[in-house]
Amino acid sequence: MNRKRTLFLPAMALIILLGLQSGVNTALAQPPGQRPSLPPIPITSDTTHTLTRHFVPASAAKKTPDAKGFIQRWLVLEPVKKDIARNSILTDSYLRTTLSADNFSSDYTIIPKNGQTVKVGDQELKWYALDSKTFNVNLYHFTYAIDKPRYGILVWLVTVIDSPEEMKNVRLAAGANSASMWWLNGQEALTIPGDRDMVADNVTSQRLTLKKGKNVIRGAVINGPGMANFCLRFLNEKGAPIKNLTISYR
Amino acid sequence: MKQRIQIISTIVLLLMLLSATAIAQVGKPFIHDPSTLMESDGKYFTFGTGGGGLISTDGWTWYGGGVRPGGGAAPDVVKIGDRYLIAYGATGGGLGGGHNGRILTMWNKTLDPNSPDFKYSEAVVVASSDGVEDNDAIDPGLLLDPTDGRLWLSYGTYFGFIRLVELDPKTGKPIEGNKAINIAIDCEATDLIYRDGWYYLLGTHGTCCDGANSTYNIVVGRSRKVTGPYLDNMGRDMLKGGGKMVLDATDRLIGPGHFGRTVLENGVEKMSCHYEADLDQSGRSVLGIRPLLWKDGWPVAGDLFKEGTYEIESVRRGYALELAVDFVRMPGGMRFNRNSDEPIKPVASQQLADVINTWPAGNIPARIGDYMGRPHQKWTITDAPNDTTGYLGGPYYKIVIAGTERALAATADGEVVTVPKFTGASEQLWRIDQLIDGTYRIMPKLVPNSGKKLALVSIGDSSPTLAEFDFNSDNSKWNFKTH
Amino acid sequence: MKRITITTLLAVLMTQAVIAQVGKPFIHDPSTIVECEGKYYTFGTGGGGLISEDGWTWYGGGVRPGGGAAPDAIKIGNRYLVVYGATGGGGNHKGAILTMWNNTLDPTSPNFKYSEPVVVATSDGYEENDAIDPGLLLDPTTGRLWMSYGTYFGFIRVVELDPKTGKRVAGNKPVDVAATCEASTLVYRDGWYYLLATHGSCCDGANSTYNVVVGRSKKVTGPYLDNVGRDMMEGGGKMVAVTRGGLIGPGHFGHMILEKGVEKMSIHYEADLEQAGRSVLAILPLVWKDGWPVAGEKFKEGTYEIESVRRGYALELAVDMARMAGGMRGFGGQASNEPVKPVAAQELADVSKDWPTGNIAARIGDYMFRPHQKWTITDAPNDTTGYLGGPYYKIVIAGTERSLAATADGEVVTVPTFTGAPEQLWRIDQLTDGTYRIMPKVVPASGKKLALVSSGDSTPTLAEFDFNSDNSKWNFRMP
Amino acid sequence: MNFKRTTLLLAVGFLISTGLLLQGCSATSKGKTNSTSKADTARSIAAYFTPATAKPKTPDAEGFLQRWLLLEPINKPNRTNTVFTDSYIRHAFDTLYFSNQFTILPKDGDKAKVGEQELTWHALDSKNFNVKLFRFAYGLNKPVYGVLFWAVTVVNSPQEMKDVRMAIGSNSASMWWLNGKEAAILSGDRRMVMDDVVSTRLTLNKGKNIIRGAVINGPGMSDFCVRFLDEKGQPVKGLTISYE
Repeated sequence: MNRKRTLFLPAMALIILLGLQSGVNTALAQPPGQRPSLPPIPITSDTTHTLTRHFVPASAAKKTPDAKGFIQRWLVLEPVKKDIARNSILTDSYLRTTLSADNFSSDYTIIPKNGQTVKVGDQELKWYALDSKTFNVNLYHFTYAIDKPRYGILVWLVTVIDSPEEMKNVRLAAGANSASMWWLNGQEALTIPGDRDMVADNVTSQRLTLKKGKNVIRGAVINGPGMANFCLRFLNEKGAPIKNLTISYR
Repeated sequence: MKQRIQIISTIVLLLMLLSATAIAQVGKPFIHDPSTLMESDGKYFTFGTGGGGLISTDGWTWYGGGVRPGGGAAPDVVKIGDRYLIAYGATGGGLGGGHNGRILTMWNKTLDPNSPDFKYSEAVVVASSDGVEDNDAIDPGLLLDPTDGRLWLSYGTYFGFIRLVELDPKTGKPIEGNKAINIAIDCEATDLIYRDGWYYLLGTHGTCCDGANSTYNIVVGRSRKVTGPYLDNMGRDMLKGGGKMVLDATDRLIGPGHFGRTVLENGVEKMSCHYEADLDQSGRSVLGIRPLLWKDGWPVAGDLFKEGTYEIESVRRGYALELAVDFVRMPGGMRFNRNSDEPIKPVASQQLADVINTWPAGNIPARIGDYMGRPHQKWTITDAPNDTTGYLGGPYYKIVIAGTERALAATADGEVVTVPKFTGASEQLWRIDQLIDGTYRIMPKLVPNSGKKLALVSIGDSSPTLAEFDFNSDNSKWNFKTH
Repeated sequence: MKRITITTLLAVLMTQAVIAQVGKPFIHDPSTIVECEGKYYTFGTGGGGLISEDGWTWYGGGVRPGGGAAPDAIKIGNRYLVVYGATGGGGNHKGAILTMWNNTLDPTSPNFKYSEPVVVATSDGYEENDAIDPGLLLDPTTGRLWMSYGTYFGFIRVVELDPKTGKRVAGNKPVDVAATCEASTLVYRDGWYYLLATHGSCCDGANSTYNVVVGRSKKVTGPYLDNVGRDMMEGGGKMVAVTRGGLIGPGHFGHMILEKGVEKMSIHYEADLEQAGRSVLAILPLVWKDGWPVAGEKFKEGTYEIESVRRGYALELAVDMARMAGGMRGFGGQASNEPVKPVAAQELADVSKDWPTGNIAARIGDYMFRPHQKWTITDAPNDTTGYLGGPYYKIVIAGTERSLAATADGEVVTVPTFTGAPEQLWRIDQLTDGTYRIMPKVVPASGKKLALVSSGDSTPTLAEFDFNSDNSKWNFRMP
Repeated sequence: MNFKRTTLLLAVGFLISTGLLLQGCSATSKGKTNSTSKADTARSIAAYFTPATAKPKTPDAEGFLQRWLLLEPINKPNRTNTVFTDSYIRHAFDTLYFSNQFTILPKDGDKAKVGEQELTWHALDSKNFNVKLFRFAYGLNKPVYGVLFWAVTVVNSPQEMKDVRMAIGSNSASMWWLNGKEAAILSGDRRMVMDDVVSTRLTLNKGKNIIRGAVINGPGMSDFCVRFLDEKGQPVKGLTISYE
């Protein structure tokens, strides 16, 4: 089991904990007693806030999708703070309302610059151009690395796909934890509502056309408690990954 | 858990209601001993005992009109090259009082009597029984062996042995010097099929021609060699009466017999038979077409699709086809911390009325989501009203969200949506075929502005679309669940 | 259980007969069910656990110290190894998994004493793992002991333990085998390792989306791929169990092999709407289809024909076959313009008056969908006993009280009235191939455990169950 | 398809033929049936049976009993086999057709008087696993349809054998007794299928055990096969069969 619980909800956490203990004690016939103390748990990880552990700052070097077609180069905006107690509130309507309100630009083809700051509400947020070391982009690692809130976040994303030719009937395939929305060249392509796990090809778009040359992908991942990450690739008509693309952040 | 008995009768009643729609074929599908279904000139044909036969333009509505000279009984047909070889018994199996029988074959370039090419060749005798020997030469079944192109004929009745002879696929005549081999007893209306390294001998056991009291049932044995021995699931030789059940009486369709196999494409197979009595059609003998399934290497009759309310499960991931609407929470949340002495009482499940007002009025996309047993995941599937068309073995279906007229529909860009109201348009009509592994294929009758034959496919775990059917991918498969 | 009025909707009707377990089966994250000294045990989150005498009625009373969450248990030799996460998941993802031994799981036994727990895995709150939700596998091919653990917070990991000590094998390094799941466990079968895990959201009552998925690998260390070839490291997983009507949010799979061909799986449902929407223990048959585990069907009360898998004939009363009106309506004699109309099927009242009044033998006959072949199967009234996962059933000819019963000479008959005697109570288990085993609770004057078996195509008897023979298997067919 | 229709039933046959004709097709062009008889029409049972000898006979490899005393068929006109309900055959076999019907252990060539018929017992070994009563009657120039056969054999068991089962197939209905007690009943219009009906658990005495059977058939083929199965469903070994 794993109750996705956030740190900034102490009241709720307390209720859950109390509930757990009282429920356990009465329902499961465990005699009341002290909650056992945890054994010592050694810290073996590098706990410093370091971006380069999971990411490489994006360079001008040519970047292609990985062997399975996943897009690993992204412009990632520092998280917009959101008070979200549970991911199950992330319905389609919630996504639409929130993402149009907490947006840095309603021009979905805009390409921000690495290091640029933008305003979302009264928050001043900075863009990072990053290459993920894994097939997916772990936003939890990202927010930890830049020492920003890890839970209750909305993260905006942009990347630029260079296609050698026009490609019809391709599909954008994404998985995200938790909810997300995706746009291709300004057009809404995908909505992934709910308390989701990041699963490759969890949701696919309708048939789309990649233009010859630059295509702008915009994304937004929103997460309350728990892990936040996403993976994204393009599939051809047969469901196979498209790999003859190049990815840039400009 | 004891007080449920009083409602059992209601359950039974409902189940009967649900099953009352399992009909055989429509039109005037009256026939006995139908030959294996054949497609010719874009139509389906089957011939029966006594001459004549049925024709269908879509495979669902059948009328008389087939022409087969020679009379007698229980023909079979196989297509060899661009010609059709028809075999039939000149006698009727005891009809003439004895067991003196003859089997003849003849060719035709088409089965359509309206075609200028329609002309049967002179029939030639390929097997006979003298009335005394342990065999009655009627009920032929033909197999063109796909592994080596040889042509085999099985024939005979419960009167002695089922026999196997080899014919020349070029002439339809017996191979010179070929001797008949005994391969079974106790059956009649046999047919041979080949699949995946095995030869299967399908035969009909039981009593025919007694209306609703007929005990006809179709059994099978299999062998690595076409000449046998054909053993059943118990290892029993069909020469000693063995046979594993393929199809027997189901509800109001009684006495299936005279198996024929039709392979439509990889993973989609049908079987034809007659039922001695269809209680919904005056208890007359009718043509039956069912899905043919393969289970552990054995053929088993599939189920006719039953109208009802279902959850539609994607085999890819196991999620449910649903409306893309906001998830509406049920009251309450975690009920972890309950006092164990609290009285236990049922909680109402979510009802359509609780959520329908939150749904948009226009088209709503379809998607695939976690099974939640919720109203936006329940689909009522019924034979489409005011539509008489169909496909091999079934009518087109209307698929709507239960309790509404919101209908699943194909779009011109090859996707699926739900439209607020079922209009009967072709893109709202759905073909449902049970596949050989027991799962289902769901296809729109028409993809607007497209000549393509596309099926409902899971392109992502959560995303349905229309794409080419591929039996080798779980993306193309669906299940209907009543949980 | 409660009563439901006839006016209830169809959907409810179809599902209401399916309940999880009875008694007070309230638990979350149940450990794999383990038998000990004739009783069944499962432990849950927060300590404690459930005990059952028969596998059907469950009450609290299990004792597991250490609190925390989501234990698992396994019998190794004559001892039980219990493993649990000291933390509860969430919060800071700092976790520790501990194992401890006991000679018995029965807290009333003088031998009941847990050994000092030892830490076998931890997560430091920073790494991509949360060390809770352990699952144990004693590999039957090698005798090695494996533990999977972790949650959606990072990876599911596999480590090796020493089956003699329950401690981590020295120097063993965790292997990442999956992402985006929790409550994992490993199963071995027929050359494949299966990683069962739970996706979705827990702990949200009827709104929980918990579901059990599986991937498989030829090696215990993976890669575990699903039915579309997707690695569980990428979130892959083929469905094993989902929400069924009012039983919402299955999670925390456990596997039990009772004997060859008879397997069960344990889970909890996040909410059983029949039981106040609480989290309950459930036991389902486990079916293997094309090499994949699938949750079987909990037997549903109803009226069925009982089909012998041997030949495909139907279990029936040995009474005279009563003809329906009319005979051949075949291919001759009728003008094809005769109006087509339905014909009534044979009803019980048409034939039951001709049946003998005393015991009537059971036999197996051609399927005819006639009243002497229709059996109504219900949870036996006034009987609270059961077996692992189900209650005993009463099997009567539909519309009558004529009841199927075992006899002292190991045969089956029907008796005119159901009395509730144990030889009239039947255990029904779905087998791993999807067919069913049917067994009387008791064979009178016999200690033998016999099942309903086809001794001939047309003859039923009671004999030892043999999964390798179609004689021992039955199907329930609905009209 | 195959109508089981006897020549006793010309009227029905006519109706059926007419029916086919009415449907607009010449169904049975009987006159055209000119295939020549390949089988030996000089009737004999030699192709199917040999006279039983005093030499001990064991069951065949699968345990089938191939040595029987068979009584020539008793006329029992039946136009269809669907009348063979349990009640019908119980009554049909309760009827006394000849003296000592349920106790007699006849000798080869013994006669039995049944109404007007004088019938002979034949001690025979079947060349097949089953006993083809149709061929027995046909070969002896006796009626083949609408008939009732009696069969008796003696099984010698080297020791008492408990929990054995008698496994029978017959066409059509039949009833069987072991040492005077009813062992099995096969009702309805049946095909002969090995192990179709299996008795409850029986005991074979050490030494002689008398098996008696009666098979009734209207139209169509008539035959039976019998063997003993052990508790595991395997054929019982070690038996010998005699007819005295």
